[in-house]
Amino acid sequence: MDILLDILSWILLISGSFFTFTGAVGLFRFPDFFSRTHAASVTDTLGAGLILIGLMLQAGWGLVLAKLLLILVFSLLASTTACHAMAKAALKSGLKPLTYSDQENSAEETTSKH
Amino acid sequence: MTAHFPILQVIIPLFAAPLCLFLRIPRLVGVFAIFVSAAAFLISYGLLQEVITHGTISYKLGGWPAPWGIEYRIDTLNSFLLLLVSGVSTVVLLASLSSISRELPQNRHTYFYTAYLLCLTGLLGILATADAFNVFVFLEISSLSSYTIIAIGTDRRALAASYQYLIMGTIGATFILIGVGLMYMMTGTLNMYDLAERLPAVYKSKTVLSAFGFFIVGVCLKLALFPLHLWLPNAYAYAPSITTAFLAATSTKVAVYVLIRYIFSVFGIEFVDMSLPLGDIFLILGLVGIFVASISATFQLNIKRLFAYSSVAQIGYIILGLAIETQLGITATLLHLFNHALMKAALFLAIGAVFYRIGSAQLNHYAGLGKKMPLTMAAIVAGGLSLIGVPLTVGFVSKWYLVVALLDKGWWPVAVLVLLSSLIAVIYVWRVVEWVYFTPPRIITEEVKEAPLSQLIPIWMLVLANIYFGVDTRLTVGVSKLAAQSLFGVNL
Amino acid sequence: MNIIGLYNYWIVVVLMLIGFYIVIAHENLIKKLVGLTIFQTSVFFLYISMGKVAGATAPILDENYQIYSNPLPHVLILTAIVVGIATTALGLALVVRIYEAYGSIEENDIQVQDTHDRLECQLEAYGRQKPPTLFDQETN
Amino acid sequence: MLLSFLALTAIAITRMGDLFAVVMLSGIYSLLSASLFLDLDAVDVAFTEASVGAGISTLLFLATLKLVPRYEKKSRYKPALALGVVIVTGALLIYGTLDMPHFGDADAPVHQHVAPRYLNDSINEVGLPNVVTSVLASYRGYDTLGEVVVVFAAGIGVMSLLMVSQRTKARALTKVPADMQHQIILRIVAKMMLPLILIFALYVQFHGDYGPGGGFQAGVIFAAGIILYTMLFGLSLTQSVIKPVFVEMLTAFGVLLYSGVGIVCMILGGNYLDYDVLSHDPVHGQHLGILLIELGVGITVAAVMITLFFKFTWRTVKHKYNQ
Amino acid sequence: MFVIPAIILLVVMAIALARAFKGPTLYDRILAVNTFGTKTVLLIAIIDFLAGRPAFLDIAIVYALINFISVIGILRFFEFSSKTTIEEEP
Repeated sequence: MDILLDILSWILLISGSFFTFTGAVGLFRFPDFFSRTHAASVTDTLGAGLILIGLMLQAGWGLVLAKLLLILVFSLLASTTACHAMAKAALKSGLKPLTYSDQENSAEETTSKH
Repeated sequence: MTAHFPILQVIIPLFAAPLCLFLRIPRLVGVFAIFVSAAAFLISYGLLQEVITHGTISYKLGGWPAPWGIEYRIDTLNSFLLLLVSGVSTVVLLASLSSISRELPQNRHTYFYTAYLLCLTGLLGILATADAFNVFVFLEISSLSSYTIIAIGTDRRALAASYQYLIMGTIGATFILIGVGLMYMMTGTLNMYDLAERLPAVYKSKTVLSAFGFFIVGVCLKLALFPLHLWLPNAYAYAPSITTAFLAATSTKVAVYVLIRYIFSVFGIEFVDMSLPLGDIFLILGLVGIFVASISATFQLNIKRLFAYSSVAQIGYIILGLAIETQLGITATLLHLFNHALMKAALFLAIGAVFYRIGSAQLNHYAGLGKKMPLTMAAIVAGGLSLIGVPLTVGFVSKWYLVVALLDKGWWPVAVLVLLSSLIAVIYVWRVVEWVYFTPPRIITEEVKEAPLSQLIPIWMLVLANIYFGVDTRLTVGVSKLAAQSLFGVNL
Repeated sequence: MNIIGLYNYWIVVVLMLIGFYIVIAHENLIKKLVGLTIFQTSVFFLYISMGKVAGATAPILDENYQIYSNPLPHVLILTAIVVGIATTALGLALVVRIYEAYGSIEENDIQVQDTHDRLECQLEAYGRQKPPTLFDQETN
Repeated sequence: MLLSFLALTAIAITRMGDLFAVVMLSGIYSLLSASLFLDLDAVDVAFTEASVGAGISTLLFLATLKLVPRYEKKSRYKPALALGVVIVTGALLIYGTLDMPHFGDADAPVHQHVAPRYLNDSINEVGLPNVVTSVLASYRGYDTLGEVVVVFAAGIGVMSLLMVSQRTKARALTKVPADMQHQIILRIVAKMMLPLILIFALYVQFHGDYGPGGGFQAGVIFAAGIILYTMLFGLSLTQSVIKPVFVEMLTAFGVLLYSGVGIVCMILGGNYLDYDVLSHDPVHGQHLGILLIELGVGITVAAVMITLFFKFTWRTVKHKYNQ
Repeated sequence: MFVIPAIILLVVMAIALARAFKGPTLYDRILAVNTFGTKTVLLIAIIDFLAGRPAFLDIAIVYALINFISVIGILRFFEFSSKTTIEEEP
């Protein structure tokens, strides 16, 4: 049972790290702000979630689990909301997303923002 | 109850400061602050008596023994300075009631008194403590509140001056923090007397030398030693008069105390001699400081700025006494500490009284005030004479001791220079006298009356103290000698 | 071995110097305060590094651990952090007021205005007429 | 690794002219240094640095930046003098490091002299597992009192420097719209989080004896919660819940509570801040004393931080709507 | 097993830092700061497990919270001064 938990949490941790990493690559490589927000926030949610769940499996029952849960809730709420608010503020302040005509290779990213 | 005196001294203003916010009625707060300060003064007087008769008092805070807990240790040296600081603070506060109402908007009075009491707390705390880190904490209390009471006035230049002081002061405090940290690193203790025991084992260490360097530079920033004095003239010149009187008389003195305490009681004079030519450095900086600052003073038109520069020069004398590194030299330093505090408090209070009447500290606005405000002007002249070092004033006593100490050490050229520098003091004091007595009054001074009694009394209390201690030197000289002996005694 | 044992401290020293440099070399009042923060934070590192014991854990007692790091530097630094934020807050309040009074937060501009004020007083004292204003002076 | 991040950030800060970016980077700097503190076993310090350096001080800097120009002027000359001073300081420091005990060395004097007693005996003398708390609140409780007074002094300073006139207040009620009105999602989420934050602050306050945390951190977190609310719902609304005068009183009250505990100790026959006498059992007395003074710390810190933020925000209101 | 995620997170933090230095718009910087913060939270959580004392998760919570609040603070900065340029000075 313990072994099973260990393996499971390990898988979660590694995949979480992987997603986080892809997010970072996106944050660095994508052409404009909105696509970068997209990359950062989506992978942030998934990556952070997976890592935290992986840690929870390690923690066992108790206060630690509760705290991890709290962090999870916090980061799910805060990070996504913050990204949303950021994008909104950016849009309002006059920053325009790149469109297809501006640059071909970033079209998919920009259409999927909030 | 007597057993708790060392802590009560600091705790009374500390406890009273937040109470001020609850009182809220400005006038009431002022009276309350006077009583608090007077209580601190009485306690410090009791402490001095106690120390002279029974020797050093040690007080364990929280009941924990020394290197683990924080200790208060009162000996002759700091009880003398405690008396000075709380005494000056009380007298200055007496004058504050009317002076503040002229210089500050009504709604800031409560804040002013609160910050003033906090500043007093900080200064007394630095003096009383025997813990290296506690010094830093209380230094910050006093500094933060003094930035406040400098900037609280209506002059916009006070803001810039206060900011500059904040930056310099914080750099100084951080340097002190580095110094304390390095010392702690090498010895594992923070108590000053424990440090003094454990430092000799690591005297040779480069870290200790570096700690010493940082500490000295940090403290010198606070005490405005010559090349590090840039914050002082502006801060003193544009602050409210009461602030200037209080800070000029106390805050640099407390920094000098810290310097003395560390050089003699913590590091020990042997270490200082062995590692650094500190005496020579202080000698040169002191002398250059005296001359540069005195000459700058002669060119000032703002009378507060003039005397602020003179303060920098006086710090030069104080440091000079320290540079001699003999018992006589220290006696002279301590005497000058005490005496300079008396003179400057009297002078700045008198200037405050003039400001109360004419609303200006420009020397040219003083024209002809000699006839309008004779008592106040007489006080300024008396203070000025004391600065020069005319016999029958305190200034004479301390300069006399300084010169004697210099001659005793065999540094007669320095003694000559000291006497020469007094001549520069004659020049700037004469400039004031000239404007006051020998220039026809201007239109704006026509309706000026003598300063109110509430200000005259404290001013003349200080002036009389100036003269009294200039004639009867038993108390000051006796205590200074005792303190100097005990400082050297520690290392024998 | 000497190098590795002290490497940590050297980085701390470099950080300290960067902070210190910002404080004394920059003209902008806010940037000075940021520099001050960096300077102080680096001093905190100095303290905390000396409290660290290799292989130890945080000084919260627990049956499972034997070696703890030194708690005293932590206590001192807690105090120092608080002092730091207090200083920063006061400094910022001063900056706000300075900007209101001078219309600038560059040290140079402020000094120029101050010197100008003083010169005017000087001229007035010696009975000269008010000169045409050299600078755009904003009072209040 | 983290240290080199730090150095990079610091260098970037020196080079940037946009003060806004500088402030953000200094926020990162604090976060980084807090992680480093954590790595060096200083949990309480990391806690404080995170909440103070990254949180409150960034917010204060931002609040100031609203009122002053955002860009630094390029200075014309190369400050050779400054560089010289810095190099001398650096040389002295490096010179000082040469004889230092090595990093992590368990035989360093620091670990030999005073600290062992804290680690070995505090559990019997004070009775708390968190040694940092017992040293902070009991052995060196007086330093902590000083620290609270420093915070109070800063509060007084800011209050006196940035006073709000009645006129501004009156105007604010009528003219100033609540901020961030269109950020609906943000407002809802923040409303959901606020109780969590406040409860967490209380947890930190009272759990500080056993884990990292204590009055100071709790005060800052509490203040952060209130500040969050203020940022999203506007000053007038917040101040109708929490009266500013009341907050000012609270700043004083915390100090009074702390120093009052000390005075009570004195009346009961102990030394100042000697909690042993508070109860018939010394350890119990220590517990009670530490609880009370931590409460004092928390109250003062929270109240001062809230006041600071209010004052800065009022200034913005004044400048924006008082023409 | 905790080491690998920790290292990856450090790399991610480095990348976010690079983005924060690079800009080019202010919002990019804000985003980078936010990402940096969330990654720090995770890193601290992992370090706690790495050090074997998961009781210190409080700090991670504080980080999450502070990060959120400071991002809001930054955003609000632009609300107030709505006309500020988003592009940096050349």
